Amino acid sequence: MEEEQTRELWRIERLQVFFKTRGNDIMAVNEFSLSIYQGERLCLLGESGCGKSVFGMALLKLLPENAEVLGKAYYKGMETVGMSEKTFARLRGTEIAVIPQGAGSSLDPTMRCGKQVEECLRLHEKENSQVCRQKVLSLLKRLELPRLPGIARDYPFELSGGMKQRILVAAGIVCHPQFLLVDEPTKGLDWGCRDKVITLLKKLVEDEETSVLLITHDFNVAKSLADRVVVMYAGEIVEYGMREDVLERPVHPYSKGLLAALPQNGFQAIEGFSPPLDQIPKGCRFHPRCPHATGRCAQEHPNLTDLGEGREVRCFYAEG
Amino acid sequence: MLRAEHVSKSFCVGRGRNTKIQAVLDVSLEINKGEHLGLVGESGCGKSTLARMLAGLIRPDGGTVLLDGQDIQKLPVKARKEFRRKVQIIFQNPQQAFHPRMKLYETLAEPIRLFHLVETREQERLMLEEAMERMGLTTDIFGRYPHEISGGQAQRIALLRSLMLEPKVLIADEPTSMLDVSVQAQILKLIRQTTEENEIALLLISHDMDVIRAMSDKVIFMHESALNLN
Amino acid sequence: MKCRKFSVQRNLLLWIGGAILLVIIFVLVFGPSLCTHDPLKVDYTLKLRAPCREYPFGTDGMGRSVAARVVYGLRTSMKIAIVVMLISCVIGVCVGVLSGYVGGSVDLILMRVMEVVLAFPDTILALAILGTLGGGMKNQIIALALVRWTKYAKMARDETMRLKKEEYMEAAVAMGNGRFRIVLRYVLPGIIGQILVLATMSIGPIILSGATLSFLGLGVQLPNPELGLLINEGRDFIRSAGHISLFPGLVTALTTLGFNLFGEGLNDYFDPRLKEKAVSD
Amino acid sequence: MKKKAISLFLALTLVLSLTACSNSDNGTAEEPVATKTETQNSEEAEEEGLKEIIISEQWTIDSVDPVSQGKVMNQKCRVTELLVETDERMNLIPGLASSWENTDENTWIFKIQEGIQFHDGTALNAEAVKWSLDNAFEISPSLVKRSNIESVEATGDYEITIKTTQPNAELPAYLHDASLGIVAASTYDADGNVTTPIGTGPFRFESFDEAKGELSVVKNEEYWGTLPTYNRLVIRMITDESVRAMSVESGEVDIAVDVPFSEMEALDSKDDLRVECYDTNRIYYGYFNAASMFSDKNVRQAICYAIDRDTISKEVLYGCGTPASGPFNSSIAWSNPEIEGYKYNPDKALELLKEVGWEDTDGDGILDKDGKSFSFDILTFSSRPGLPVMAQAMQAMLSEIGIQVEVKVMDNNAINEEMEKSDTWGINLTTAAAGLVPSSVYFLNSFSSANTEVYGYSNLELDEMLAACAAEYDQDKRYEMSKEIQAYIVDEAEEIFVCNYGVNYVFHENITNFKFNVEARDWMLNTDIEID
Amino acid sequence: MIKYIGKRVLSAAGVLLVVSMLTFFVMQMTPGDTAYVMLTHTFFGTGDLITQEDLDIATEMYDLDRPLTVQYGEWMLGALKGDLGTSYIYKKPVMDLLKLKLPYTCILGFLAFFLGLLLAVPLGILTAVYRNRFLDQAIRIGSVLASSVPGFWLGLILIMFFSVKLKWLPVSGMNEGLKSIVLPCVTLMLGMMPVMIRVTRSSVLDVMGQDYMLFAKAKGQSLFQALLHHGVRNLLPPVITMASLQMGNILGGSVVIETVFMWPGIGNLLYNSIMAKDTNMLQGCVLTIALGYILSMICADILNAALNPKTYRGGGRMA
Repeated sequence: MEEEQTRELWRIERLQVFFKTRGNDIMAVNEFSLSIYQGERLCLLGESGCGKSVFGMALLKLLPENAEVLGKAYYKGMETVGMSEKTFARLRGTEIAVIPQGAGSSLDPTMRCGKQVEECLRLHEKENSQVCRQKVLSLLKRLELPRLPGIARDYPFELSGGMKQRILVAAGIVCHPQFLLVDEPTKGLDWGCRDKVITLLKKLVEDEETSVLLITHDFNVAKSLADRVVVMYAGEIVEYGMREDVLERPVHPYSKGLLAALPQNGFQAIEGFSPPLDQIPKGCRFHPRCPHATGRCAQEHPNLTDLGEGREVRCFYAEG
Repeated sequence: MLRAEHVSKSFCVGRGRNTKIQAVLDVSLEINKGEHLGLVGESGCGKSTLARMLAGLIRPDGGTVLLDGQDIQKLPVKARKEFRRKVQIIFQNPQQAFHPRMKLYETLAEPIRLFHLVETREQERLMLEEAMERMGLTTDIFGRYPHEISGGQAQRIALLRSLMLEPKVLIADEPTSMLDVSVQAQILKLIRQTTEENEIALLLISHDMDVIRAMSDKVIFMHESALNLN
Repeated sequence: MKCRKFSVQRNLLLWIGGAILLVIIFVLVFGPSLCTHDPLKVDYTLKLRAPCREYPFGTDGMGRSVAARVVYGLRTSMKIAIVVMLISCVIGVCVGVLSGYVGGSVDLILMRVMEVVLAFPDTILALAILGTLGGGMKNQIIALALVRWTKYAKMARDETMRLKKEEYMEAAVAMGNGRFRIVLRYVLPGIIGQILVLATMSIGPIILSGATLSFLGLGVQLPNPELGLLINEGRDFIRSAGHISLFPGLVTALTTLGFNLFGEGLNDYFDPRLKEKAVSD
Repeated sequence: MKKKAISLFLALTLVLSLTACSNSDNGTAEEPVATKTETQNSEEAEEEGLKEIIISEQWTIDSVDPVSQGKVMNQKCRVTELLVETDERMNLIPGLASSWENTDENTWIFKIQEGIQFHDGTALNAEAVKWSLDNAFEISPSLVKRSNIESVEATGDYEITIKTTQPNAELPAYLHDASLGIVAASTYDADGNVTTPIGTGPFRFESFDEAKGELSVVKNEEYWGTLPTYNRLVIRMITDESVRAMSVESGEVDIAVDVPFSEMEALDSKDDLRVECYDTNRIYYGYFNAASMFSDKNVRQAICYAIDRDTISKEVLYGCGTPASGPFNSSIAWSNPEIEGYKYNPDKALELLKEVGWEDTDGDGILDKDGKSFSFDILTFSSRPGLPVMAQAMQAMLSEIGIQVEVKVMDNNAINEEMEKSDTWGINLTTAAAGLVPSSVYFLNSFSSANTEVYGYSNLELDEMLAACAAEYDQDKRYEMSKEIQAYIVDEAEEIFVCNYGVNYVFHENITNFKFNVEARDWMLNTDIEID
Repeated sequence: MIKYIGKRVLSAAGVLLVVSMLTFFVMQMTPGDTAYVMLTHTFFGTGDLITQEDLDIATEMYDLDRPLTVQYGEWMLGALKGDLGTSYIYKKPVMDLLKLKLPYTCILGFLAFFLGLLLAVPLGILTAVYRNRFLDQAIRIGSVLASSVPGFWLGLILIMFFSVKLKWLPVSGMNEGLKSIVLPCVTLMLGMMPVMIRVTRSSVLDVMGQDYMLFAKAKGQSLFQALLHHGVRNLLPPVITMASLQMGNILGGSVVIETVFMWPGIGNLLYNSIMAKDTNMLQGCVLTIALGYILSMICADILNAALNPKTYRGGGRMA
């Protein structure tokens, strides 16, 4: 990294996402402020339904029609939330890439896999197809896909979950993006291939020095890939810090609960359920399930307080 | 109690039914009273097909599935209904296991009405409210639709629905693979607790070794639609 | 991104369709009492009178008030249309669900039967039935219904096949539901939406095929009025007294428009895609 | 590889449809090649001053067989001619046969005109006439049965003798049947299919485009009679009457026949069009059902009085068909002028009905007699446009004097079955060609008991009169007897004669001097019609 | 794939057989005794009195008194050998007449079909892309209006306006080549377009909701590019299936259109042969229309199979 204060890739200020439904407006992401630095790998950790994917999609303006995004986000100084779709589209694929969530449904069932990866290349670099095909094959070799080059001509339904996920990774990386959003790389995958995908992703990301925003609910992914970890709960950041601090010595009760629920820590589950986003409790959102909840937690909504060396937490008990 | 002898099943796939996929090949397995059995293998090795055959949802090509010695496919209608009561199954994707347009109270009340467990509506409501407490769920869920509750809650309700009929055998086809780690712990704990209380034999199917190790006494490996018992 | 308010805008069609239907129902119920003229009374002195205050739609070749005939005609046409729709709906859905749910050889046979009915030009079927049993309204209903049930059957079969693959159907079987109960409580509620859409969308074409039948000389008995017949009767006066054919045509178009828009609005309403995915995690 | 095939296919369909629609776009710009020949000769015809008439009619021309399509080949195209022709009052005049006489009751001798040639150049002689008549009788045996001809012999170069099984005073009239058009043997090929009809008429057959259903005939330069004034006639078939009216209005066609009655006035008001209306020999009439209340003569006559024929003619047929008093239209030679028929007199009708016990006792506005109310059905069919509207008009008129009528319009073929099945039918409203055969007795025979038992009447006295008239060899005496029969039939009122069947012609202003011939079954153009 | 097509053709033959049987017996059910009808269509005008002897002669000449099964059996044998018998009103073998008139129906049918598709699919895509905006509702209301007018009425209005008033196009018939095809084609097209627009719209909406379209957008493709690369092949199957059904309507609908515009096609022939109870001719027409319909269904299936890689790449390996 050049100088100590590495150049800031993303600066997000008080990002909010609303979903317009027939009845009321649901706030999926509340007051999200964060900055991502060049070459850094940030992990967004949280249960399903806490709005982490929504944040990712909002950042890349991929939300469905009925969503509304407020607040500001700067990519290399350019304000993106207000930017027009056409200008932002030029960034997509080359500078900003995505590895989407549903591996199964994100590949076009009627197009060969190799071609779907080639597509990004041909769209942006405008080289002839022969060169593109070579590039894709070499990338697939790096991803250790079996039966090369035959597999490039196969269709998505002929591949297993793990292989499809690797094709998606290839499609994301092929244009050497500067910023990569990886959304739930291991969800629904087999126990076996999960480790495989993580090691591959780790190797690739290091070779390319791309900065990554990793969205997952899986601890192992966070542990092996992330530099910094942000824990989210019910649409809010609750804890934020370097990987070792947050994953080994969590401060927020929710992070502690998550750690305890791991199989290797004996399956001690947290009581109750994360609230659906249209019934957010008053005060601290975790207070109904928090063992240390006090009267104040139920009334007052805590803010993110800085604990030094880049650690922040949103909890009265943790500050105290 | 529930036994499968040399059971096999193959599916024809693709337009014109020309290619054959061998899902399950010559599997024999037995679940005794109160036993906790774990079945593990990568996805696509025929685990769920075997589970559905044991639950009588799919007719096996070869071999037979026996409950207390009787072949379940040849049961008369009355006995078949009784079989349904004895053997219950919960599925992998909780949200899809319920009728999307039916309120959850109706879904839960259905088994009661089907098997006439109670006479009046009040008794039915009482029975359900009491069961919901046991599962740690609030009764406001009765008025909700399946897509309005979380995965964890849905799986609890599925479990509750099966247990209403006091089954002898509960088959759980990858109950937690779609859930998050934290919620997974809750559900597994709940399954373990309820099956032990009512001595229900459990067949837990998963591709996650940790879950199987934590839940079952005996483990069966399944590889490429065949069994090798360890 | 500006976000649009959703309630009215999305199913604008439903509102327009609904409004037109209200007007039609109003005419159906209060029409006869409103118009003073007897639709059947022939009076040659008033022949081919242009639309004026006293005869809002003018008079036809035999001096009868076109407005009165259109109102009574709408009633007969609606009666025919609704009965045909009901018959074809019941037959179609039963065949569709049966062949979709049971599958196997039953499905194959029913599919072939449907292909035969679809391949058979409906004009002949209509002629044969109307020819043998005569041109009464009852026979026109039979003739139309026999041809129209295939649409429902195809839709019902596809929807049942789709629903059969859903997991909650397997769960229902595991619960111990009998086959019949599953069809009643699980399959039918699933396809009611599409049936309603198809039903509302078929009212228009049925009235129009009434017109085609009378064009081919097989229509409802003269002289009691039916929209299709009125359009056909006006055919000869297209140049000299266009209003005779124009107004029944307009009312038919309006009815068809009303029902179709209502159908399209219903289609959007039932459309699973348009339900907002509130939050995907 | 498979992917290539599909995208190729998709591209192909796109290209195909593009060329198709671009093709039809520029189609309007320049003359499409495909149909060069068609429009080409009509242009040539105009350039050299050749006069051409395009006429559109309702009836489909299915084939060019001169026997089964006699009225097309003989009356419309005038390709074939008959031994015996008729003048404008349907009196028999010499045709191809210069004279005829019957030596005894069953033998007739016809002298054939000499020096007449067929279109293919072969001479017309007794042999050719015999062959043509035998051929016609073989194709349609019913022609023989009607005129009970036993044999046709060529007893000389230009003389044939015809023997009949029974005495038939009007044999020459029976020979004036369009199906008996004299054709040359070369009309048919070896196995009896028609190649081109070869007759002796003023026009030669040119072409028949089966697909388009269009027939064209060209002037026969070596015609033995007076040459026609125009060179080419094209008959175009347009079944829908409104479209037919539009075809003449748009100038695509010179003459249109049988346009909708209601459009006649509008078309006539156009300055470049002229509408002419005539009574044909066909007649609108209805026969009563003897099994119902119409067995009683008073009742039948009451119905005849209750129908206002003038209103029907003026309002329903828009003047295209004058009220009829008897079975024959007044311009026919043997029609009885003294019959004044049943003038509209509803009171007299009610009187007649009261005499027989029909009156409105229960005050519900409908006549009734010993408990049964006076109601019956009128059966009719729609392929003749005037019938359904006329039936509705009769229904309205009868309801004014308290008779409840239901109109049943059905497919023409279904009417016979309906008559057998239902017992509520009262009147079968239909049309009949009185001049099918120009004999004063032939049409009246259809009212003889043999034919009327279908609707339940048998009248021996009428049968005797008909037999006597048929056997009467002297033409004037025969006309007298026929007039008596007509008066008797009208008085018996087993049938109700409503109006004459009118035909309307719509001419472009460049066509004048059209002479109507009452004998035409659908329509006929006189050969000396003017085109400028 | 070949086995699949083979099975489809076999079932089609079965359907044709049943259709021909149905036609024959339905024809016997239609009103009026055949001999009477035959005579009214050849020698006499409609409504003229036909004596009983004439009927007997006609029955014996066309041997109509044989039992139905014998008549059908005879026809069936002939049909297998390719000779569909002769039509008694046209006095020509049915096969020749069909060969003569089929091209006209095909030209009209295919032109209306493809032009209809060419207009309906883009309109459908437009209504889907601009969902619930003014354009979508305007097109949908417009298309419904176009289809809520009976075919013959629309035809008459078009003739009156274009042929009579503006004199651009011929009134009817086929004599001015491509100019005379415009009006019947437009009338037929308007009949089928609303359904096609609605099906295309729902299919495009379906596809736009898919994840791979979102992924395509993430790759930087505009909506139009995404639709072109990924959309087309996925949205076509339902459109193609519905299109084949529409082909049936076009063939059926042509009876009315051809009668109004005097288009010398099969529809016209069918109408005349029904009225004249010419069974042989009717069988020929019905079988042609049924065959046309079945062929369009088989083509749709083959096209759909070709578009969906699952069919020709076997079941796929689950490993």
